[in-house]
Amino acid sequence: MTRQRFSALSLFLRGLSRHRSWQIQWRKPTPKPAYDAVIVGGGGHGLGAAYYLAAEHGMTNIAVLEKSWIGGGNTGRNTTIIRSNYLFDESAALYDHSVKLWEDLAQVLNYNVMFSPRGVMMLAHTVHDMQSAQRHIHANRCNGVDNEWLTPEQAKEFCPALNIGSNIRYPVLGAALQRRGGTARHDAVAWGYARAADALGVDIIENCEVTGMIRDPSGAIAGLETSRGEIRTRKVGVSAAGNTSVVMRLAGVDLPLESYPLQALVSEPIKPVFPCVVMSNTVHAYISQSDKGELVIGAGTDAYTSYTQRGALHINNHTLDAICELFPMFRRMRMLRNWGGIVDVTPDRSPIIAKTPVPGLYVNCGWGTGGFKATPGSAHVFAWTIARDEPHPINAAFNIERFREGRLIGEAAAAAVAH
Amino acid sequence: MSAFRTQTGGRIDRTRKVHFTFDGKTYEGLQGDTLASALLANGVHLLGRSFKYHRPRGILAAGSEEPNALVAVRRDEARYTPNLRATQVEIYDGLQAQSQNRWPSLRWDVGRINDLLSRFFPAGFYYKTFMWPKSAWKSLYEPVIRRAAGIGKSPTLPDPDRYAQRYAHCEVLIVGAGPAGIAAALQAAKTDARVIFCDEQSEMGGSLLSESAVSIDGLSAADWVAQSLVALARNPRVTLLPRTTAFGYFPHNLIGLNERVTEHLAQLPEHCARERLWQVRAGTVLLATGAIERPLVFAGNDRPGVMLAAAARTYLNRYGVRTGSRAVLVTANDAAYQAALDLGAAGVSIAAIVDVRKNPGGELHAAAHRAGIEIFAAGTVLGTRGSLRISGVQIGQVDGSGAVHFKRSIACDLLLMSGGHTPSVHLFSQSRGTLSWNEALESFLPGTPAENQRSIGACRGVYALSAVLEDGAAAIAPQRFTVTATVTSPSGWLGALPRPVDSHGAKAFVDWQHDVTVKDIQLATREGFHSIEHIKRFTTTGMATDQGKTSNLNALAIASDRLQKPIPEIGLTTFRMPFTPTTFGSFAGLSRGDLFDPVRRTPVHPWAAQRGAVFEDVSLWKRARYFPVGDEDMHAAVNRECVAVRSGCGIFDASTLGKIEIVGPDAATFLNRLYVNNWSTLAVGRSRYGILLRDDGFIYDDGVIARTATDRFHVTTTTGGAARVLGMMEDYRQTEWTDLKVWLTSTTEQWSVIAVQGPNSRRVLEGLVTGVDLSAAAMPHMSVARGAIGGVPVLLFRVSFTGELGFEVNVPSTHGQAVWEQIFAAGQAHGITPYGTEAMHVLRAEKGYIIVGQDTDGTVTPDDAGLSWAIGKAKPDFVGKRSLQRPSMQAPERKQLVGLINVGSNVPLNEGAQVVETRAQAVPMTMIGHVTSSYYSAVLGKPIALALIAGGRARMGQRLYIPMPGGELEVQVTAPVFYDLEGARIHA
Amino acid sequence: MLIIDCPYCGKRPEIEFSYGGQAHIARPVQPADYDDEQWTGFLYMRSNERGMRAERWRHVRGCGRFFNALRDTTTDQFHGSYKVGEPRP
Amino acid sequence: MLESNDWLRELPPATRLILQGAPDAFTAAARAWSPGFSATACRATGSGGRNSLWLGPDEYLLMAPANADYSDLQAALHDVPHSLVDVSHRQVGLEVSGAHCAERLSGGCPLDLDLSRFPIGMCTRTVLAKADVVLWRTRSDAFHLEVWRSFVDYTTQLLLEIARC
Repeated sequence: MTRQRFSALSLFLRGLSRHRSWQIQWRKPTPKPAYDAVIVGGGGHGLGAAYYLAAEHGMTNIAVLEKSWIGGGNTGRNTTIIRSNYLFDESAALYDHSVKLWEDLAQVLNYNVMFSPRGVMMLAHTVHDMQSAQRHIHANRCNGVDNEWLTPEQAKEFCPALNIGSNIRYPVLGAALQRRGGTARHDAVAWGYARAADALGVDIIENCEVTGMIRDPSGAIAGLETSRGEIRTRKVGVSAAGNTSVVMRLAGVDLPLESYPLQALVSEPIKPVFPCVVMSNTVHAYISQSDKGELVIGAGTDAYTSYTQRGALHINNHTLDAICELFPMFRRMRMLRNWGGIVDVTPDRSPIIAKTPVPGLYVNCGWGTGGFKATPGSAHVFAWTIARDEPHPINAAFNIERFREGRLIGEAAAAAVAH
Repeated sequence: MSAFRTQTGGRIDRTRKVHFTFDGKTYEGLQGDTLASALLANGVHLLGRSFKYHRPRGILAAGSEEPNALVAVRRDEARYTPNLRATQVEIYDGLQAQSQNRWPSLRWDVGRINDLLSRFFPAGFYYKTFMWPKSAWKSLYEPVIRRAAGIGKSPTLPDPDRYAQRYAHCEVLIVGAGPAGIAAALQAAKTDARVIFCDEQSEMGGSLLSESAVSIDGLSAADWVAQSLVALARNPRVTLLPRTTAFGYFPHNLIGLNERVTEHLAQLPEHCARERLWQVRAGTVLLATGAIERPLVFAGNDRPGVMLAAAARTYLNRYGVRTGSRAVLVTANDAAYQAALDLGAAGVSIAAIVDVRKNPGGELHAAAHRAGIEIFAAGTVLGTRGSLRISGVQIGQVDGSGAVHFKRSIACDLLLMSGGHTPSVHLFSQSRGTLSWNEALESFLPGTPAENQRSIGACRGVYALSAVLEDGAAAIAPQRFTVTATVTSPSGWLGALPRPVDSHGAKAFVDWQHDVTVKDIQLATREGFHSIEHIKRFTTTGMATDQGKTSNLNALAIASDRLQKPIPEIGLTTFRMPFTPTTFGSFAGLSRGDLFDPVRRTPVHPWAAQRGAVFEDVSLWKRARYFPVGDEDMHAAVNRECVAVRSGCGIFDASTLGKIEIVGPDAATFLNRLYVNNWSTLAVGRSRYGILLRDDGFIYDDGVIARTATDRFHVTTTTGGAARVLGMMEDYRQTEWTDLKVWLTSTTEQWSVIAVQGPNSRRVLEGLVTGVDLSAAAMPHMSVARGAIGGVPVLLFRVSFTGELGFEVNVPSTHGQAVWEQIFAAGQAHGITPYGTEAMHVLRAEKGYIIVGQDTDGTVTPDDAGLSWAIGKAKPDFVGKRSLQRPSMQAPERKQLVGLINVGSNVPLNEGAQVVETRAQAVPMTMIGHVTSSYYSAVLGKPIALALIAGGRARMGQRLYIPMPGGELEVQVTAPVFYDLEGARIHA
Repeated sequence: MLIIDCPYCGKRPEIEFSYGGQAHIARPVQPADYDDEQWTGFLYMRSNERGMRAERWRHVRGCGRFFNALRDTTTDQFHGSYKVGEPRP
Repeated sequence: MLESNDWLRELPPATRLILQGAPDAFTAAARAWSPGFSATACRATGSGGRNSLWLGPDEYLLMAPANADYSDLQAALHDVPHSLVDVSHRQVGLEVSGAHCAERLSGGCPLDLDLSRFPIGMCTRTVLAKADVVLWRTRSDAFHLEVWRSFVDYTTQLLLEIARC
């Protein structure tokens, strides 16, 4: 179908006619009996993969199955931080691929995803933090990823709300800044991919839960059983975030994954006061201000695995004591809303984007707390992997075999706590 | 007394006048007023501007559900709080309130232009534009949008106030002190249960505080409340918490309460916490959270002067304030008639009652008739007039065919509305109880609870006062109440009021604060946003600071109507904590500054501090990093300290190292299974450097382990590793090797550890230590002995992390500083010099000793670190051994620890700098490793570095390159030992 | 903050405990006998149940004991706890 | 380091031992250690200035006046596998007393400290805000806290701050 273009002009013209002629952004199709490929999971990663399958690999007879409403999982529940200043070559390549796609995603999708490269600053509070930051900065520079060291004074200049005084438990000793990092509008990513994929003929099917995987006698994927009937297909890409273990078990595939609650919260909206993203691994918190004016705040996962999409009060307390310590002027600000997501975590805290032991079954999972930033890059290489039945060079290392072989991509381990 | 204050009645204290300012103008209120009631008493209805269109906004409600009347309150320069609801702010003498989101003034706001252009800013417009040119998003569009967004302003100074926290436990927690809550509390107080009873308002009593003519058990509502509260207050097992919001319902009946302790006071008591966060663990939770009156959705329903009927009644009966002079009531139920009758009795002219029902009737309807009030049945509102305050309303009527006709315009300065009630199921939903749609009440009601919890009263759709009281009591034990008749009618109206088919233009608001109109929701459904979560996110309805308390159900109903699907199928957005916005500081509590995390200091700390040491944070510890003399910088101090150790003697506080006493007949077996080394061969009185892996094969920790008896080992760990190593050991001991008779005790803080290092160290100690022969023959490197210093028993290690002759004196902590001072005094003759962690790092790097966490990073095996010599080759197993046998763990291209020396430069390399094989590589370069440690070695007179380099040990002598921003540095690969290559000094 | 039933101390608040992951993954007596696939399974493969899960907790800020508990990961409600070495109820 | 007040004080030095072992070790130890060992979890027993605090099913904290001679205990345990470790200097005793003692501790301790739930003689390791402590109720209005040495500053500052606000 022809798709209306979004632009200032179209907005103006349709405004004159009271916006009565806007099209539906994506159709509500009933599932066809068969598709060339099916993506399970209608988050940003899954919808993006469908879009790239259609746009770059010519696979338009495909569907995305979402058990609830699209973009309602971690896509719609995260703190929208985007950066690529990862240590290892494999990670830097993957995340920087993503950042580059973010940079013109709004134009490509004709949907304003509001990518805002406002800078991501990671604070150092100890000598070890500084060593770790320097290692990242050097590695990033050699990989062509921007990342620079700031003194405490420079950090304060970049983020005036930051307390660089010595009156806090862990004074700020400096910061690593990635200027190309920033934030984006999470819902728009899901909707933008959905609308663009739909325009290319992709069926986006909401309220459709996968209940079984159909295998042919050779063991290869032959189709899916769903709450809306059986769907035949030879290729299934699973992109189900926290529920990946559950979906993959339908095909008898065990993965090295555990699902943890991850909480985030926002303050009441205020006028612009916080120009960038600030993260601190030592005191465990990160913060930015949304375009709407809310301070968007997060921290690490809760301690135990859970699918409840909620976490504990004491985790919030720790997150906010860190925020108040770093930004004491926000102590009187108020929490407006807290929520929880389910993040799937691998042993090395790096994702899996790979073929599986089951022919025709592909998986994109294990993003832990960092999946949003990777959305376009991950979706792009996942689509490649599904279409060509082989990994893109960028995701080749993010396979399942690495755990058996001991070739971990230990981003978390590499930030190990010192002596 | 202002014209709008009644002569009598209400719960304010008419003898105590309170002066406050709003936007700089001084007003007078009464003790007991909220900012909203005080301003209304002064005839002020315009309090703020809406978020998107900057429309003038007044006061819609009287409680925490208020979406419009947001103000900032400034107590002093550092005590500025934005976005407070005027309906919840208690006034005090000197309070300064300011309106928000307007420029240059509340009355003349430039942002109003948005309202005029609103046709071009429908829901979600920003997704469709601002994309060209690409660069303009960051430079132009986004800054403009950001400036327009936000409501209040951030505080600008650190908050000087304190916030406290408290854990509490009770058998019964009751949330909400309206009739249901009080009835339940009275019953609970008769049992031996501990009861916590909280309410978000300044006074307990809930809806009864607004009642004028009701009696309970022969008492007026006010007297019944007062008598009940006195009885409850006298009961020592009952804790009454007014001004306390139950903001969150967490698993296993943990409820978060926020108590506002001082905010209503003119004078702040010294030290007193501003707020207290209670974490209450309750046996049973009784939710008596009431119901919220629902606004009606019609064109122009947002003008100042349009108000919920019950709110107007509260302002009148509780605060003695008439909210207008000439009022029209629009209602979908009988109960709201009482507001018209009460206001009429108080002298407000009631111009008309518009009842949206076809055949209204009943007692109050009759009373209104008797009072001569004109009543329009099957009525609707077509629009309102007025700019900064409502001045009139256009009334319509629905005929038998469903068509809507204009009926009349009526002048008024107050428009009351009531669309029925929405039960407050927020906390119930937070607790993960399932909500069920009740068609008769057109409400979501609590269904199956997920916790030991019960909803009572209006929050579960019980409205008649006697029924509410009995419902509350019955949660504990049944009780009858005699109540004079009150009228309740559960009927209401959901969604938009009837309007002519061709009506467009004027806005009918669903979400007041976010300016979401009926048309926005219709646009969302048109564009395919059919789930309520999608509608919410696309239109932002229900996402403002009131979280949709007044708007959610109307939004649902409009979507339901549009999509022709029943409301339960559209879904209900998830209720999330907090119930109302809750101060960050209260979550942080006392965790600030030195209480943010414990500051752990060693017994020698005071000595080091007095000596001018500069400290660094290592996990929770403060460690002396260096001891500057005079105006030395760190490098000068470290150079001096290093030279002193190599040439004479240094003294170092190693107390923070973790220590674990491993005791039992199977202690050696236990260590054999854990550490890579062989411990069976370690003799009593000797020690060995141990390496601990995790089962994934990577280095986890290291440290010297001494055997002090056949069945007893003294294990040391890294400073940061102490707790996690003990935890790992307990895990294996308790869950895997339960057959072993071995026990573990942390002794980290039992011992102060004083390292005395350098060629003179023996001379320093010889005169001090009794009971030990310190000679090289009697006490060789890696031996351990018990002795005493000045009568204090010590455990003496001959051990060295510097490569020099050295000892570590373990002293019972109480005596740590005294023994340190004795050694320091004795060392004066031998040039003893205190050194810190920085010199320690240099000294060990000169010898190639690794620091776990700096030279390793969780991806390094013993072989990578050049430590395979430590592995007990004959052992069948140890933790991590199996992983080391995987092919990739033995690959020759693994990164291995080597030394690097500069070629043609005398500047130390950057730690973390990357290493490449060839010059002038293009980005992305092929990095083969990185510098892990780098220092200037004063003894060697040149920089040294350790690095992890791919296949490093096969590259000895090879030239490699370090690309730096300013150009390439050239280095040469060496063995990771730079000083005393033969290792002779350590055995001196 | 969950309430966790320590088999030794009774019901205590979550912040006294540390989480130990999936229960009943026994370390092989002779890891050398495991092939790479089996060893990977021991090290990394986890059931990650959506529903009832047997998991390990340690009452680290209490009696110090490890024990196992059954918890429904869709509700976070516990359904009993038991000592190390005891079979899953 | 502790400002003077009537409800929080540092207790005098003491002898502290951690005894761990199988049940037979405690049977043997009881012969030389008069308070014996509570079979009930989270309970202390005391006699003659000596106390045994249950810390875990095979772990007790033994306390006696400073510099106590415990060679008789060592002798009694000689033939039984066990671990006896002197931790006298590892930790410091604090006493929180007075009418508000439980309430003040509840500013950082998540346990139910009501006398009916945490009676006299109950003892347990627990949490006080960000520190670990052993909490032992010695009277209806007094708690004995055992705190690792380097956490004493934090614990006392925290309690004083709780009392202040």
